[in-house]
Amino acid sequence: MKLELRGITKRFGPLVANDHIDLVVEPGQVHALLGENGAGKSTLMNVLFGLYQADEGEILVDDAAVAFKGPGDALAAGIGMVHQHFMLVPVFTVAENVMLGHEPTRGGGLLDLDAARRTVRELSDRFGFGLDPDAVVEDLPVGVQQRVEIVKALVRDARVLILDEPTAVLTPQETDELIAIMRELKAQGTSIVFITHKLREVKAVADVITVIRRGAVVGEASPDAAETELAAMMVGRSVSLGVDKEPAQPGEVTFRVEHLTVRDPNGIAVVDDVSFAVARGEILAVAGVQGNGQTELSEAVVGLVPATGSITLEGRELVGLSPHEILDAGVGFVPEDRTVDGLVLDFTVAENLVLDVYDRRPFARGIALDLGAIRDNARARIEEYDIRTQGPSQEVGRLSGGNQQKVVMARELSRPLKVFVASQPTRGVDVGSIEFLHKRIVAERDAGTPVVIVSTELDEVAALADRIAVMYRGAVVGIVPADTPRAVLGLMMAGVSAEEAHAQATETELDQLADEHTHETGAQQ
Amino acid sequence: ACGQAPGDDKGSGTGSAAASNFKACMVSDSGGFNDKSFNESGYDGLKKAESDLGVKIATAESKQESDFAPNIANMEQQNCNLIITVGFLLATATGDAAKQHSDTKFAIVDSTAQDANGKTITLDNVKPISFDTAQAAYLAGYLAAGMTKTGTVATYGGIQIPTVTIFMDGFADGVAKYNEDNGKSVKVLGWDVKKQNGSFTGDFEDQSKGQQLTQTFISQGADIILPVAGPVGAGTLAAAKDANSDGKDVSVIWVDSDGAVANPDYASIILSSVVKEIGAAVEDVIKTTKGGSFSNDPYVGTLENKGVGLAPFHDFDSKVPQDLKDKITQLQQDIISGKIKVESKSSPE
Amino acid sequence: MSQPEEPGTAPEAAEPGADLTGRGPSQPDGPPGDTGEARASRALRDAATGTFGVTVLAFVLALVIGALLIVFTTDSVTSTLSYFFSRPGDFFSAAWSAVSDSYVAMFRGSIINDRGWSFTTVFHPLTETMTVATPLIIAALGVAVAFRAGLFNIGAQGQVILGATFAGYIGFTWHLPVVVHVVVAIVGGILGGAIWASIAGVLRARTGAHEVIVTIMLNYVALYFLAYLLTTRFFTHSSSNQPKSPAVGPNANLPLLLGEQFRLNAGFLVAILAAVFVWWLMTRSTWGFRFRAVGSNPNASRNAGIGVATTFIAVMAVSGALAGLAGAVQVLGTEKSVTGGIAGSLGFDAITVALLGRSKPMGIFFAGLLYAALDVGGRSMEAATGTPIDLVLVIQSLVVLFIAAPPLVRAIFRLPAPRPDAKGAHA
Amino acid sequence: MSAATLEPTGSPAATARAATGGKAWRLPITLGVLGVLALLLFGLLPAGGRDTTFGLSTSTDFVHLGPVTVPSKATAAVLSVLAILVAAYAGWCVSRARRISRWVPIVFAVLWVLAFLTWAVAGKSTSLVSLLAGSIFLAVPLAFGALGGLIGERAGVVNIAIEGQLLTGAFGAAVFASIVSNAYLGLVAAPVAGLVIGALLALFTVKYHVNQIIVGVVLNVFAVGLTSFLYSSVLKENAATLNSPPRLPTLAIPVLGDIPVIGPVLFRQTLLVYLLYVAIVVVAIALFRTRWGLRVRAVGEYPAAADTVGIDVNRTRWGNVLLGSMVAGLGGAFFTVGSVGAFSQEMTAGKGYIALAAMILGRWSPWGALGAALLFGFSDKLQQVLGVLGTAIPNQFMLMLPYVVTIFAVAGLVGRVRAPAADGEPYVKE
Ligand SMILES: Nc1ncnc2c1ncn2[C@@H]1O[C@H](COP(=O)(O)OP(=O)(O)OP(=O)(O)O)[C@@H](O)[C@H]1O
Ligand SMILES: Nc1ncnc2c1ncn2[C@@H]1O[C@H](COP(=O)(O)OP(=O)(O)OP(=O)(O)O)[C@@H](O)[C@H]1O
Ligand SMILES: [Mg+2]
Ligand SMILES: [Mg+2]
Repeated sequence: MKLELRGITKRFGPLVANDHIDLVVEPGQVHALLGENGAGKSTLMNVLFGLYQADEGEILVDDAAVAFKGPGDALAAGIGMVHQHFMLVPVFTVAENVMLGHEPTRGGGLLDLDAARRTVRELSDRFGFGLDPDAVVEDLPVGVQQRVEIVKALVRDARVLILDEPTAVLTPQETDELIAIMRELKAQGTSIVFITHKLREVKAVADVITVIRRGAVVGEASPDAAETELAAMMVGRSVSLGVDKEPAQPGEVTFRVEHLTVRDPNGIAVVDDVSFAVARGEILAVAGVQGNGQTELSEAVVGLVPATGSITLEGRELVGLSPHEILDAGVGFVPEDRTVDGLVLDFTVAENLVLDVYDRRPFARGIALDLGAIRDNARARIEEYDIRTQGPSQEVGRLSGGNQQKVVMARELSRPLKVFVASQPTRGVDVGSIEFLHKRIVAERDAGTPVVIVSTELDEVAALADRIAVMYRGAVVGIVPADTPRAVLGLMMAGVSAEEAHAQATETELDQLADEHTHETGAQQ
Repeated sequence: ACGQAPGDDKGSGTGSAAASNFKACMVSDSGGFNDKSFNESGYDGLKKAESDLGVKIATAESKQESDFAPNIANMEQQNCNLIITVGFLLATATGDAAKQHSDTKFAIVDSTAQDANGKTITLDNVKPISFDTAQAAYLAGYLAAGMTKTGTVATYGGIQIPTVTIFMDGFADGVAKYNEDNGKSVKVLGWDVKKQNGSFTGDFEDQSKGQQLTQTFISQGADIILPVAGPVGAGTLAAAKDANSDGKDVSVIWVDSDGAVANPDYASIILSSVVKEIGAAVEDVIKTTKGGSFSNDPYVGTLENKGVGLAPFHDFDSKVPQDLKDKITQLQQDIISGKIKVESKSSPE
Repeated sequence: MSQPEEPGTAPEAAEPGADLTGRGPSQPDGPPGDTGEARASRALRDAATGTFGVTVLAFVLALVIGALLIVFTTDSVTSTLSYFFSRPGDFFSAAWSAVSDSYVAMFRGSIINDRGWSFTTVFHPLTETMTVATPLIIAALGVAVAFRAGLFNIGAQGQVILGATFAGYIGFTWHLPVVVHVVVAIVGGILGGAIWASIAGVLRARTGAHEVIVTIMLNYVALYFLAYLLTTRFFTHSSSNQPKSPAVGPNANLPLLLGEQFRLNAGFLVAILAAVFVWWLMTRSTWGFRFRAVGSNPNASRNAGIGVATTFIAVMAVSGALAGLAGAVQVLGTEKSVTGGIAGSLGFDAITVALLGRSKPMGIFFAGLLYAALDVGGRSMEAATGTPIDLVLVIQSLVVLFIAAPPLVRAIFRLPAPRPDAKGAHA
Repeated sequence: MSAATLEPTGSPAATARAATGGKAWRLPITLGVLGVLALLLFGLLPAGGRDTTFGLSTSTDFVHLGPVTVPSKATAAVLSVLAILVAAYAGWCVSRARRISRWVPIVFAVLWVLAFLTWAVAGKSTSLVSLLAGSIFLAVPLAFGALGGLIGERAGVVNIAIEGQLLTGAFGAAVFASIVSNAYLGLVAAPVAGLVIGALLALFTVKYHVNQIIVGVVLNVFAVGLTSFLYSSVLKENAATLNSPPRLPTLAIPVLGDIPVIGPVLFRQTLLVYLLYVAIVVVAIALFRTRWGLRVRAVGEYPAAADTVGIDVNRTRWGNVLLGSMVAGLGGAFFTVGSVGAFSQEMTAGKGYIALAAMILGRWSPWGALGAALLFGFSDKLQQVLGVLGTAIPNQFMLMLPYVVTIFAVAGLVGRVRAPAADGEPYVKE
């Protein structure tokens, strides 16, 4: 199916999110959309999918103009979409979410849940997603939710598939699987529009690359172009893709986690006797496949889930304190799911930027807020973090995904911290901003703050970590140096101890082994 | 819709009485004019005055207690000659308004004019109209006790307020009198005169509660029930009828108006009614005021002046034994003559 | 802002005023490059389609429907229908006079009596409206505080009752000096309402019990509790069994503002103060920030160190305190003594007023006045023309519905939609 | 991809967030405390030597069971001990990390209430059949109202207007049944009357995005105004033709109706009550087992997600609001043809708000709504029975009973309930 967008313009009030965008997606083509945060990619796709109505322009399917009144029309026309902000019903099971809208029934409108479960298992097995059809979506970590979202889109056999940052929280292996699937679909004649901030992926799979900046197409690029070149085109300046940081100068150890255990209601330890320590001026990255306890570990640190064991910060015990007291003690925290846990979406940018410091100086005097200080702070953060917003008083829910992430990061990094704990700190953030955020995190380290980064993104782990802790089934398999080969890390993420992993990972079989083991892990958890 | 247009001659009233410039107005309490109780009776009296006496009328239905004072004020604005307020809740508002507008006449049903502290005040332009309902309820109690086959009768109210409990007091006392006279021990469910506590539905709206409460009485053996709860009494009628179709023999004593007339469908189970002639009293005060002989003498409806009374037995006429009828007539005489004193905590002062 | 010159982002100057906390999108300024002419014509269109114009039209619409109801239920009009075809003029003149009589009475009863013969009579209606609006505004502020914190306080009714009970009891039992007495009684009312609402807050915070259930139930409990009190000597101070308390002492009265002729009392000032206070609380204080954050996203609030449970309790307490204050004002201002029906339907009307005012103090203030005007005007309409008060309820509810639905009004009058950036955030 | 052949299992995180451990103990502890209280208050402390008599049948029963007379103190003690055992079983389940069957609280409640009754009726007698039948009777409008409410709320439209729907339903049923002199046709008119309010609710909330609560509250006022107005201007004067409907007859179901105790309680009812049974079952199945239900719930939880899979959010909402209002309207028929016959002003007396609470207490599920309605009906009837048996407690406190019981139920047993996430949120597209 050939898809063409002509002169699409979409305004939000005074903001022109899409400015006369033209785009042609040929059948059997993977068309990558690149653009910095807030460039208007998601908006364009939402227009295409019938979620938004364009103010100007038209959509042509196989050269015939179509009018999509809603996603129903787009679906009927054979368009499928993976949404950047998941469109999953939180209280439904995976199977229910996947079947929603085209449910198998057993006559009389009765749902055929078994058929839906089978479908989920089949697809999930095919991609190595390891999805439990009966798991309730809201209980799943975002990475797993991402997989559900992908399965949901694939199950419909769309002829045009829109993938809006499907890989933001996938592991590299899962990403590779997805790329393989995309190739397969492409071979079958499916057209794909692929949005990502990861240039490696673009280069691996795209046939055509269109770059959007500030709502308008700035040009096309070839997949052969160098990553730096692509990055520069997106951002409009040159970007350095690695993080150049000085080696760590670890100081005194001020943050200790000892025998930390978190149990689920059934008494199963999801964080199992975890111990580690982080020194001032050091970054510890926690790597692992989603769902191996990293989420709970980070939540336990801020007191969001009940835990046993001990967490001490500069000698002060944190276990048993309320989140309020823990944040007060100097813990900076970035939750993995920004829209659910990190932001109040209908608060303004300014308000979100002071969400955990609103009641102290300089933002409050007594119980009176100082709106001027809040606004000034917002201006400064917006400037510093390059948050693309119409202003401090815009609602955060109306920012693009990457910019929302920047708001959370800006908030947490701009108050005095004694330890910084961040889950997926650059989820959905564009390369230019990643560069900046990584620099900021390293600067925080260099200022003498112990830093704990939880990330499924091995690139990020490699870029930031001074040491790497690998988690598997709630336990820390080992803590290894930053320069540990990826293959070894991969083995460890599958539960192999550090020594054994090193031993196994001889130069020759490295890649292959790592691949297989990590996939198993994905399937098992 | 194709009728003939009427001629242009204006003014010749078609009604029975000639139009008058006298304006009688009424303010209800928060029960509203369709409360199947004193507001409605008062309103009926007003309407009757309109058609019988040719007076102009205006009404203000209060939805809540804070409406009272403004509603009376609105009536003032309408230049009413006589403002009738219904219910003891309006006592203070009536007192206040009457003090301010000494040239307007007032009448208040079921109460006297009161000052802010609830003390009765006597004003030249206010006529208190109240009813010693206990007297009639006493007869009803005696009747019920004489008619019960199960030896148990019952009564309940909507909310525990004096205009309700005065019925219940009289009823229970009447039963006690019967027991005393005849050496019987007819039980009264739903009201304990001494403790002033008993069964209530909690409001004057929820008929299903009245129906269930009645059902409870019946299952505890009661066969004559006196509901004092305005429209909620309809629940009692329904429950009684249902019980009768299940083979029981339950009857109801209605209150305020003659129940067999008001509820013709249920005439067969309405033994009698404790009638409170509010309508007549209202009409009467309008008539005398219009005629220029308004007086502020309190009117107290009693058996003697037929302001209260026991309604005819209608369908039950043949079933009530003659000696019981005689006995009740005798009681009535004794009450009128003062030989028997019917007292209730809620009797008008 | 980083790139003010970019076309995609609004220039700094176009940012909305200082309202950092304002909820809705409110960009008064047009896009850059607006010509003066375009601006002018847009302004004209906005006047018709804007909030004020639509409010007026909503009113008109409700009154038209009300007029139809009046026409077809007034005997003097319906009687002309029987010979409509032989003399239609009668019908129209009867209809016109019925409707105009009604609405004129309504206006004269609630705003200004142009037929009045003195200052007192001319302005009396307006002051009545203000008097009736007073407790309504205060209670609605309470409902709104909870609402903006994500809690639905359907129990204003019960809290008003408790507020009135406490304030009344202090008012008629204690004997305190001038000023002190009324202040203490008001504080008592505030406490009464706050305590009552806190029950729901604490249960919500500690056990998760849904506040809608608990507050509905507490309404009834409060009602019966007061009914019980009114049977006790302790409360009525008399052996009479009239369920009515004595009047509050002279020092506990809220002073009249315009003298004996008017019922308007200092409660109205209290209402204004309460509105200012709530505005300050919700937009300018850390408490309000916290309330709103929890209301919007309890998860993120908790992650940001805000005690969600304690916030629930605080919100309900503040909300109930305001409802209690409304009860106090009701007793100390106009009613003087406590009776079983002291709360009337205040608690439920307050919900309507709160939401009609979009949960914002200014909005509530005007919504309260509007609601009260309809109420007061409706009563005088009934008195003057005999239009039953029940019909007034119908008209009242239609006015509220239409005012709350500007797009419907626009659709009916075939008005264009307002510019997207000029649209008021409708509830 | 070949490696992933392993059987997928639930991710550990899945369960970790579901709840926190301490919550699980709440039920056994609450039950245990209540059980011990019962043993003390009803079993051990009261003076002995009194008997309690329970009537088990009505005069028309096919099989006539004689009343049961038991020694009050001993029986109450035994029942309390049994209740404590049930609580202990619940505790055992928790300690073994097993799910507590939903029958546990039900069995406990039955034992506890029986113990209470044995104590309260000591020295007297009362009819169990009347108590239970009365509870159902009082629960009928609540259950219908709650059911109608949840049908709308499951699709994300808050229905505060249940009260108005009940009221117009009652009105419509009375008038129509009067005109045609057929109570059954009243049951046809009631949903249609409810629909009037439902259509307005949908129009304003779904189409015009007006705040759902404001519309609900205002429609209640509207319904009161309209029905009261029509009552006083039309019905009152023409009561004989317009407001004296026949009442629904009681229909005994053959065989079932003859089962002792259960028969007269459940199966000698009016058609309206049988319709309630059917409605509960049908809605429960439709909501949780069918395609329609899945879509409705998706719309109520996350309309945008439903939209992206091609479900027409606003059409679904329209449909559900209309359907819900018809169910609630049907419930309104209870007030007139289902009980006393004639309509009177504001006769629903706030039942719509209680129904709203029942809906929430029942966690937006049909069976839950029924349970909550029954709980309320039972405590209301119980309050009346105890009052009639004679008690020193002032009637005002007795009248509080159903409300207080509900508060205890929600705080002690039910705890946190979760509304459909999009409940109250209009669905607006850019
Ligand atoms: N509903 C909305 N209301 C107002 N502005 C919006 C809305 N949705 C998006 N925007 C704005 O439109 C612009 C484009 O947003 P969009 O989500 O399309 O960006 P994106 O390219 O997908 O960015 P990212 O890479 O961060 O996901 C942003 O400035 C955003 O703030
Ligand atoms: N999302 C939530 N919903 C309901 N209750 C919650 C929630 N989060 C926390 N709580 C409960 O709130 C209570 C106190 O929470 P927390 O410890 O965060 O408050 P705090 O920090 O002590 O209060 P404050 O912020 O006022 O100092 C605890 O009982 C906790 O279980
Ligand atoms: Mg995007
Ligand atoms: Mg806190």
